[in-house]
Amino acid sequence: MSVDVQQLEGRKAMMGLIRRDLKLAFRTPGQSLNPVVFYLMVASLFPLGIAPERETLSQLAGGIVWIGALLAVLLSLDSLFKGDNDDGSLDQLLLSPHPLPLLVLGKVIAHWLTTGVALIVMAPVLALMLHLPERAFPALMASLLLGTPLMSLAGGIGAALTVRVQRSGVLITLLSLPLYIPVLIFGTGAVQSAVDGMGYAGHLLWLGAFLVMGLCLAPIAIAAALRIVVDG
Amino acid sequence: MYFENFASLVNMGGHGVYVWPTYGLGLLVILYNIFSPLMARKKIVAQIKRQARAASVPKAPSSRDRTIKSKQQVSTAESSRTMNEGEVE
Amino acid sequence: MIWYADIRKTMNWTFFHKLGSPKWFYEISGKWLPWLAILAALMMVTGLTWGLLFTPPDYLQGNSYRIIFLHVPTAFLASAIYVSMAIAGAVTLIWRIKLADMALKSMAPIGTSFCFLALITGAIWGKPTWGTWWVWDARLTSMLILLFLYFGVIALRGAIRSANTQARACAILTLVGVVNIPIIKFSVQWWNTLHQGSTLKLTEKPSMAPEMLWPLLISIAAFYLFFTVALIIRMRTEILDRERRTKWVRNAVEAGARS
Amino acid sequence: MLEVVQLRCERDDRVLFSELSMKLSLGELLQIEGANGSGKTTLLRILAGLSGDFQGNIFWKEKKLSSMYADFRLSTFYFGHKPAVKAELTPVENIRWRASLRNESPSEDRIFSALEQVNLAGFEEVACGHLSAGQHRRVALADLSISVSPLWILDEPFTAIDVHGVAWLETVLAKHVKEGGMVIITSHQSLSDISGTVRKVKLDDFAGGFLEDEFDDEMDSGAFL
Repeated sequence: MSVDVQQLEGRKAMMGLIRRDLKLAFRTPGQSLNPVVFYLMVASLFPLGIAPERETLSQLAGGIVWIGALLAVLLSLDSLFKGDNDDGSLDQLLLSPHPLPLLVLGKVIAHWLTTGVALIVMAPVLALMLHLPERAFPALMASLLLGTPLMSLAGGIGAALTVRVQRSGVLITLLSLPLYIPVLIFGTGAVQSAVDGMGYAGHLLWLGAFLVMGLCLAPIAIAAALRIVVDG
Repeated sequence: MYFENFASLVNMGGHGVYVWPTYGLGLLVILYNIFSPLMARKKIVAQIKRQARAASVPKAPSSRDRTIKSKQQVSTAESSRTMNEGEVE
Repeated sequence: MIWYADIRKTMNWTFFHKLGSPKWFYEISGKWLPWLAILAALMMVTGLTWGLLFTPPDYLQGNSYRIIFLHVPTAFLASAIYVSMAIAGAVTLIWRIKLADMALKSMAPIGTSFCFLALITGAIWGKPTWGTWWVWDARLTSMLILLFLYFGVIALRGAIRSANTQARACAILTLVGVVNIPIIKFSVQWWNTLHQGSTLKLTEKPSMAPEMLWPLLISIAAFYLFFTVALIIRMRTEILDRERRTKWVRNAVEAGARS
Repeated sequence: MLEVVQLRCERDDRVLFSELSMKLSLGELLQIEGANGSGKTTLLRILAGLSGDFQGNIFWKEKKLSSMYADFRLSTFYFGHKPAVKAELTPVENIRWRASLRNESPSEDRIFSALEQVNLAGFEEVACGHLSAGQHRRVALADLSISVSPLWILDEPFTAIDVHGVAWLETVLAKHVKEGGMVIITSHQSLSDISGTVRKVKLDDFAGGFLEDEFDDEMDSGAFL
């Protein structure tokens, strides 16, 4: 590697990529609000489907809010790399001298900022609608704060593998769900133990551990997947 | 043999209705794993034979379409001399 | 000493090349297949009939425990096959050996069938002991998630057309999956103990009396052997399919037709 | 600088080209000609390092390309079929994010002057979604003209460009080559040979037959993907 690496400002490029994607998201509000609207709809289906009574709902609230967030993130994964692939920007991404995992991490952070944060802001509203006990709100917010970036990271692998597949919506779900299950277990576990008045620090620590692991491993897997799929 | 007669073997103290279907399903899975590749093999062998027959019928070699064999006969040294600089139009 | 290095280098290379070449595998497996098949069949018959007919019923579960001779081997195989798929995937990615990808492609359907069988046998076994067809037991739930992982690999294999990309994409997915399996097993275990405090762990091997343990060990070995036989059959078909343009396949097919 | 030795590429049972060897050094323009589907785009993607599905070797600065990727990509500009321009962003923003990916940060007025040269004056702040496909390509060409990468790999840059644009692009290429740059270009129309350093490679000379010809017996089709 004869190029002197100091000259390469990878971080600046990553920040530039994040700014670009955020600009893209704000320029198409209709599209980037989809996950939030979907989240609201899914959460309001459960009272209709199960029972509007306060007791049953408050028991289910933590699970519904979490599963709704999970499905909303799954829904938005399709557009993570597809947009770039369709207009040729993916080739430019792969041809950049900057390390691809770093750029891919930028893409995932941008995806989280546009979908994950919106879901986190939406979650308390839904929790209120579903009569989640007040004492569980901090646990809900903390667990979502750790969980949603993890879901963007894990889902990114599925999105990268299927970037050149036509109707890949269901396939991404199939590839990402097994990776989401531990996150869901510890996320809802935290909310549930908060509802029962017990401590939930352990759950959050586990989620934090998974997040750190995801931050280290997922970008490498996503970059490798992109190089392989685009090469085809 | 633990069971005295055939009837008690089938009944298995009331649990036969669970055990035997399970083993039936197990047999199905085993047969699937043996015969699905064999059937696929039969289909592929038929295709290969058809291709072999089609290839053996001498088709007119199209001009642009030089077969690999003729290229290998050309010695590498001789072929690389003509190619390394590319023709300058 | 230079000529020595050359010989050693070429020797390594040809060995490595030969070891990985589909033609070599096809011939060797052709010789071994019949013997392995007979041995597998024998062991399976002895193991299962011994377990089904000759062992006394369990004092607690009565005769329904006889399903263990089918459930435990397939449960072991289901995760063992996925791990070996991950190894084949790693070999495909690192050394790009075609044979490794053929193994990966052939193992997927076999693994799925055994995982499915393990799930169904576990569920049926739960009925007499707990009265319900499906119980969210830790192992059954992780087996269910493993089934999703298998479906993911097969679906991705079908979704990508070019053989080269397909191979390495599935390799990546399998590796990601295998890293995930312990995490899933741990979190499902943790989730299960939290909610249910499992009464009788369904597939926990009770300290088995020797006359139950021996048929179980034999049937486990029999199923592993059967897996190898099924894998060899599938890989030979896969080799014929992928190497159909080569002359040795043509000759093999003609020879097959004549004999 | 860039050398290709015995390159062979198979796609879907068809040998696109085989035993292709060529060299490209500073101050040269290489035009690759061939019928549609003869593998021009595939060859360019292989040279750009986007595709690894080939046999043979590629050297950059006398070292294997696979060990020099960062240096190679720092000095390469790739112009593909699709112009890689985001519809929601304005031309200026598009050029800025493309340049930042190439570790370049051109100044504001340099971008504006480049856009003016491709007569996109007045469209600088208009979202590209409102511009035509031809104008999208011209945004990418404006980015090309201000790029500092010595090696340009251009795949059919002249399509959907009007006569005025073609003339302008040829002057840009000539200037780049005169200043010691390198260009690999595929195009149907023959380039007016201004600087006299245009070399042509006819891909049909290296075309291979269909793959159904059997390989000879010993060497089965190899153990590797």
